[in-house]
Amino acid sequence: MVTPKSPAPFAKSIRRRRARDRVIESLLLLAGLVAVFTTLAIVWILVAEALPFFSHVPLADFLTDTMWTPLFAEPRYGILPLVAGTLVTTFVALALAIPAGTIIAIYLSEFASHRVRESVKPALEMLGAVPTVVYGYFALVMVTPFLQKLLPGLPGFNMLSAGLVIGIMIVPYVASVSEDAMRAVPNYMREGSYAMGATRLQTATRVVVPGALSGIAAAYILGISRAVGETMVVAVAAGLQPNLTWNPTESAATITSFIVQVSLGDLPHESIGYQSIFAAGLVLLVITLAFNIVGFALTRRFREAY
Amino acid sequence: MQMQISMPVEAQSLSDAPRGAIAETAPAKACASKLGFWYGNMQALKGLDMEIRDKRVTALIGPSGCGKSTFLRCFNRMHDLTPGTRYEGSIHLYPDDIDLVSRDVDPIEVRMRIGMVFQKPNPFPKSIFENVAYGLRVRGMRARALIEEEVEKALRDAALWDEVKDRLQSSGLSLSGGQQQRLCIARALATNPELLLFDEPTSALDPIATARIEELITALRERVTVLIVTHNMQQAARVSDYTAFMYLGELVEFDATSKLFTNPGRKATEDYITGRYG
Amino acid sequence: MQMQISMPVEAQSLSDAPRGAIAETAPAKACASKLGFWYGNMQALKGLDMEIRDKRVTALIGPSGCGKSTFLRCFNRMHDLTPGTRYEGSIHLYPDDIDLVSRDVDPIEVRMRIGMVFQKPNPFPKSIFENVAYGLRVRGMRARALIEEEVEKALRDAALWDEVKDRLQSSGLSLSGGQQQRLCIARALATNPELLLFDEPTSALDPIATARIEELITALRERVTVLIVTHNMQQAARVSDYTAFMYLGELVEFDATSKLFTNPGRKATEDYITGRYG
Amino acid sequence: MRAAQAGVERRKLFDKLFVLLGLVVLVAAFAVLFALFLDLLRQGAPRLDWDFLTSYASRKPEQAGILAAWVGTSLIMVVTACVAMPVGVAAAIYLEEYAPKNWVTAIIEINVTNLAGVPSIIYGLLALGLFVYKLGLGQSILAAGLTLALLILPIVIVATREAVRAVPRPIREAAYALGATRWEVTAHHVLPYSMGGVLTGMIIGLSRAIGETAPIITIGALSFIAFLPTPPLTGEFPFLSFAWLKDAFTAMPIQMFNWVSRPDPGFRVNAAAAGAILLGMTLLMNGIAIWLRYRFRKKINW
Amino acid sequence: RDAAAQQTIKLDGSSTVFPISEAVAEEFQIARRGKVRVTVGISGTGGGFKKFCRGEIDISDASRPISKSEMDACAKAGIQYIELPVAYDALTVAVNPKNTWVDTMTVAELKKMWEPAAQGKVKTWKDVNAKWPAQPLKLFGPGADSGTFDYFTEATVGKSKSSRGDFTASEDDNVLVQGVESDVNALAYFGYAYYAPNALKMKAVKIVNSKGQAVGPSPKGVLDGSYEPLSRPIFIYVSKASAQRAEVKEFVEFYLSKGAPLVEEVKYVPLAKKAYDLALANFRAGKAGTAFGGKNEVGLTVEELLAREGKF
Ligand SMILES: Nc1ncnc2c1ncn2[C@@H]1O[C@H](COP(=O)(O)OP(=O)(O)OP(=O)(O)O)[C@@H](O)[C@H]1O
Ligand SMILES: Nc1ncnc2c1ncn2[C@@H]1O[C@H](COP(=O)(O)OP(=O)(O)OP(=O)(O)O)[C@@H](O)[C@H]1O
Ligand SMILES: [Mg+2]
Ligand SMILES: [Mg+2]
Repeated sequence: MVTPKSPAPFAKSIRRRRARDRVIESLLLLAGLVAVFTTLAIVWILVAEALPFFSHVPLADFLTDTMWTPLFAEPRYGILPLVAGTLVTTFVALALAIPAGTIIAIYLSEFASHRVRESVKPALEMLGAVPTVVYGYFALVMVTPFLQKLLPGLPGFNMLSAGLVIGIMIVPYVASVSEDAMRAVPNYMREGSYAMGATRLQTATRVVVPGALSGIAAAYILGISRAVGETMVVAVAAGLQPNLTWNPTESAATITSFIVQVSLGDLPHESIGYQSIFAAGLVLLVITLAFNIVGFALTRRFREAY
Repeated sequence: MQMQISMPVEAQSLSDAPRGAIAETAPAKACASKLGFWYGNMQALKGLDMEIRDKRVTALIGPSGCGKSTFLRCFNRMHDLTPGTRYEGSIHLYPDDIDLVSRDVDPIEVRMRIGMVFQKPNPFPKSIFENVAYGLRVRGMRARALIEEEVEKALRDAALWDEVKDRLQSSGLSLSGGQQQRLCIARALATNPELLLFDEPTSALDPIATARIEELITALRERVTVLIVTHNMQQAARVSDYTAFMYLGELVEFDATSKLFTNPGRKATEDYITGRYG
Repeated sequence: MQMQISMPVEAQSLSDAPRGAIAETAPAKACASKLGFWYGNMQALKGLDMEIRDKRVTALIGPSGCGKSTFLRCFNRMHDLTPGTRYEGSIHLYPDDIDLVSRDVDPIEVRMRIGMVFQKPNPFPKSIFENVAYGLRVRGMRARALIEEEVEKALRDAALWDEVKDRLQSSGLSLSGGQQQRLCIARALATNPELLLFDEPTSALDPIATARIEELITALRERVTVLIVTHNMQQAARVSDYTAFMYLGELVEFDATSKLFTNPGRKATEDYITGRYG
Repeated sequence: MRAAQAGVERRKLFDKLFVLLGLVVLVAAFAVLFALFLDLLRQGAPRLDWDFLTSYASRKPEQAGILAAWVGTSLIMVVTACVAMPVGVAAAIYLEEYAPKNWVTAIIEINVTNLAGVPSIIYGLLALGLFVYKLGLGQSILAAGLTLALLILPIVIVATREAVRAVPRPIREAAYALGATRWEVTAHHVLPYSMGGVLTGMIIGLSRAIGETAPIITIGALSFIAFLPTPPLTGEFPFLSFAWLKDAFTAMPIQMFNWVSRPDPGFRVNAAAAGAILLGMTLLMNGIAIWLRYRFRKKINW
Repeated sequence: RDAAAQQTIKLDGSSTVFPISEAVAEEFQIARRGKVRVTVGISGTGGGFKKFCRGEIDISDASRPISKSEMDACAKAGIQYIELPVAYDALTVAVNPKNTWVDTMTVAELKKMWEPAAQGKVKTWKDVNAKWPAQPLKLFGPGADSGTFDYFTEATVGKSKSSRGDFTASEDDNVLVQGVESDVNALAYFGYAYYAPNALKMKAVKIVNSKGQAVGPSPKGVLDGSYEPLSRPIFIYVSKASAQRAEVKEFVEFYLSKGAPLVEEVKYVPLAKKAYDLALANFRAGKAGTAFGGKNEVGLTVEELLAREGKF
């Protein structure tokens, strides 16, 4: 007969262990809050530096003027040309990356063997790890001349080749995150479809992709953010000419390329021209945020419960 | 120290054995011979021989891991989706006598003739209508009117029509577990399968839903051959005409249900059905 | 059309009812009263009252989803890990009469006194030795010699020592399913629990492994109070002194096992144990 | 049956066509990577030698090397790893194992997702304003390391969460049932078992950071520096020195960017060689990641 | 550590001046056998002055004179500085070698091409000069953030930063070189250093100076003052406080006395010997302030500059 133990012998150690747990929990929470602090810091820095700019340039001009020449003798402060350049390069990039990334994701998730998937995925991630400067020159020196053969009259600097190269760069993000989402669709869903006599492609497009839609949307959003935020490729290959155009074969400047150009340039840091990069940065942040929010809403909307 | 628990089972007793009688005369729908199956190096089925009679319900029972599901999934080549698996022997499907597990036979063709219902109800995250229409669409059917007609028929056959006819467009996932399982049965029925496989179709359901599915299976005997895996011996006794007892990847005993449960031919079968393990 | 399947069950028959007799005299180890439990808005347990007798095996049976696991997991406050859950009523643990589900009682303290073995064997991916030693280490035991002694004792109690004594350093995952489950039992025993909870401990095991675990549980009665969930009524009959039949979150019937199986007091119990559903 | 037969044939053909399409797209993607790498190797071949790795920058292209750059990059990566790893893992653990479902958690979650999408150049502006000026870290290794750590934090967090989530619930329950506290469960079980995934995520994050140019340019990294940071090991007690954290540095992408924009075409060879080495470094890191993943998967198979 | 080895001279600023400072730093460190460390950064003239006026660096590389706001910032922080021209940069106007119609250009033609009014109007070569063909005119130039842009616009259009906007700009002058190389109709301007190594792949346009002579960019033309108005001095600004330190003093003296061949080596134009001597004298005398008063001027000789009284 073993006598029932009273909890007393443990009491002290339990109290100590629980105290330790609470301390650690707050430390962990603090680490989680780093993300929040970072966001706040970003907003704070951008706003603080952009305020003098906006005290000089009316917000309405900033948002509606169609010329962006903040560094010229007769400055005009319309952000639209930069936004247009950003959106056009992003669009070109996505036009390549979304189909390619999705096809690769479906192929890896539904067709390829386990071994192929496990080795191809990380290898593919290498495409996203190439230094962006390298990509910039790849666009200028290899892609543009090639495109010029297909499209005679294409200028040496254009959003098309910059966008395509950004597209190549973000294919792995789109593919890898979408593939994860497709993998997460439970196998019994696939089995249900196969048992009905569906082929792999039918199962992939009619059951797996709709089931993984929220994850795939997240992948696209990540790809968009990457494309919107890409700097060096456009700085090198798209031409730094703020140009309000929706034609990808023209040259243009994007928000990011403007920022990096000016932050390296010879402008006095107290000048309106220099402060304009923070205003531009703010717009960039708002654009990525907007995409993220739209994505978040879409994800919510399409989330499937199995 | 043996305690006798007497268990009444709703099934035809031996005395008025009409099923047994018909059984002898029913033609074979499928016939497994020397069927072996490997997961990689692990042999899960060891030379099974077994006949499935047309328009009858055949139950597979046996302890967990004995290979019931593995055997069942050979019939619609579900294992083709798992890399590293291998079939041996044959399963002939009649009347046209094709070998279901032969390498030359296309698994998609096989699956188009043989339906399956799974342990956990797995409706697609689509509308109820689209769930049932899925098999038709996959087969390339386009005409809306025709599809609607077939969907309604299938849902009626699955005894689900009255419950869902007013909300065909709501998600299949919005149904209760038992309704979901009947939806899956409707989905399978819509494609008019010759043979219907059930893998423990009621193990995730409550007693009332279970009873409805069992009724349904009994009714299905009129139109389609059924092969059902169950871990519930009472269920096997209630719904099936024939029962096979499997153990460690082998077929230990196969007989008319009434015979197998009352007078098992092998010691292992008896141990199992009397609950000595499982 | 009822077919009578007679099922012999190894358990003490009513006639030589020594267990029943002891049962009456054994003190209570724990006592649930008006125990309710919510998963969010879903009430899974509805005002259960039940006494667990010291040094006895109590079995919980009932159809799938009736709340057996939910009830079991209240005893070691496992639900605290699931957000949005809520307890009601109380479970008193004797002799010191603390309320296990009270907000004021630290769940860690509760879990240090009450062990648990799960449905699927879940050894840590550590060495066999470290698996068993884990509970001791968590309790702050440092002395190597002492730990070694306790580990050996627990492995012996779990009837695993002879099989693993030469490979204590190899991974717990390298064992077979049955050995893994005994390892999990040893792991729980090493901490000297007052009450041991088992949630369908054999449902993933083969017949031989099942038999060994059942023996072990019977032997454990000497030292520890056991509460076991099982879906196998024969198992309940074989290993338990008391059986509780649950249905839809309520306790339908609770009695000495011998009584409950031979002479159930309620229609629902009879329907269930005779296999009408489940 | 006949009609269905024809249908099956067509559907199977689509299947095959898709496989072909998938392969073509994959091969095209790898062809680009391969072409890039080969092109850099071919252009940079004349400078890919030991001297290149052990010389400082110079006005003479044929004498210039990347010693300061690769040492700088390596040290930045050390800082980045040392900051991003604990913070990222801790945040992920908090979100997966601890976080109650409340608005604080929701805000953290939303922020992590958003940060993953914030353009790297914005991190550069943040670093310039916060680390370089407000915190007075100057253009130091510490400032650069912290910047890149913030940049890859979301990557580390997401990878860690995924790895942590892969630890089956029954393992956690077993530990809790033995009386372990939340932290004990995390430290003794969840983290060790998910280390493979955590390290993989870390390395993938680092291989992203190593090639980042824009944020480091905005902090204003040096381009000519002909000495190495203070060695971290010293001859006297306590043998460890952290003076290098405050040292000036240059980094591989900066050096490369600088060379690319120099007038003398000779520097372009250097830039290509540096690019090849940088790409080689990322290839190596990814290789390690694959190997780690493989090792851990083999060791722990649920 | 050896205290002497810790002496570090920090330079930062313009990417235009960078190659010269890098070369000098390299040679200086060799000459001092590594006892003094020199770092040279690139953060643009503006970035350089920002750090300079915060006292974070010793010497600021500048491709333009210090601006009014920067003068204020330095004054507020109590940073005094010595302005020292170190070399000339000859802005080069280049066209594609296959361009057969242009050899020389007048400043008026450049103005017609580049002034803001030209935007959208002057689209072909013919629009500039009726003798030139009616082929599209493709313009390339440095970004509006650069000192080169400021100087070029001031020298041609007559007003700093006054330019048409529809040209392809790049931070990296090699990109401009690429543009001229690949397009017959292209015209670009950039620093002489980018022209010199690529002289075979493009054609430098001779500019008609105020005396009516057409002069191409060359060290000789810059030095004798005939290549105007497109040659400009570039500077370093030395903090007066830092100049008290022996190693900084030594470095600046090295810069001004041994720098000329290095300047030539990196394809800039060194000042005349006399000018370096004058600069050295100004430095030794600690002559602080700028000769420009916060805005750029075109057409000044270095000697004139060095003779001026400094302002703050
Ligand atoms: N994908 C697989 N890979 C390897 N082995 C498998 C796989 N699936 C099942 N097995 C093994 O094959 C054997 C037969 O499994 P099967 O699922 O057919 O059993 P079952 O009779 O259906 O059991 P249950 O009643 O538990 O469903 C088991 O030993 C099982 O571990
Ligand atoms: N985490 C959860 N959240 C919400 N509902 C739950 C959760 N876990 C269980 N339930 C529900 O609570 C009820 C009781 O479940 P429980 O797992 O206790 O049943 P059980 O008797 O153990 O069944 P089984 O024999 O299948 O294990 C079921 O209706 C189940 O769906
Ligand atoms: Mg099964
Ligand atoms: Mg349960």
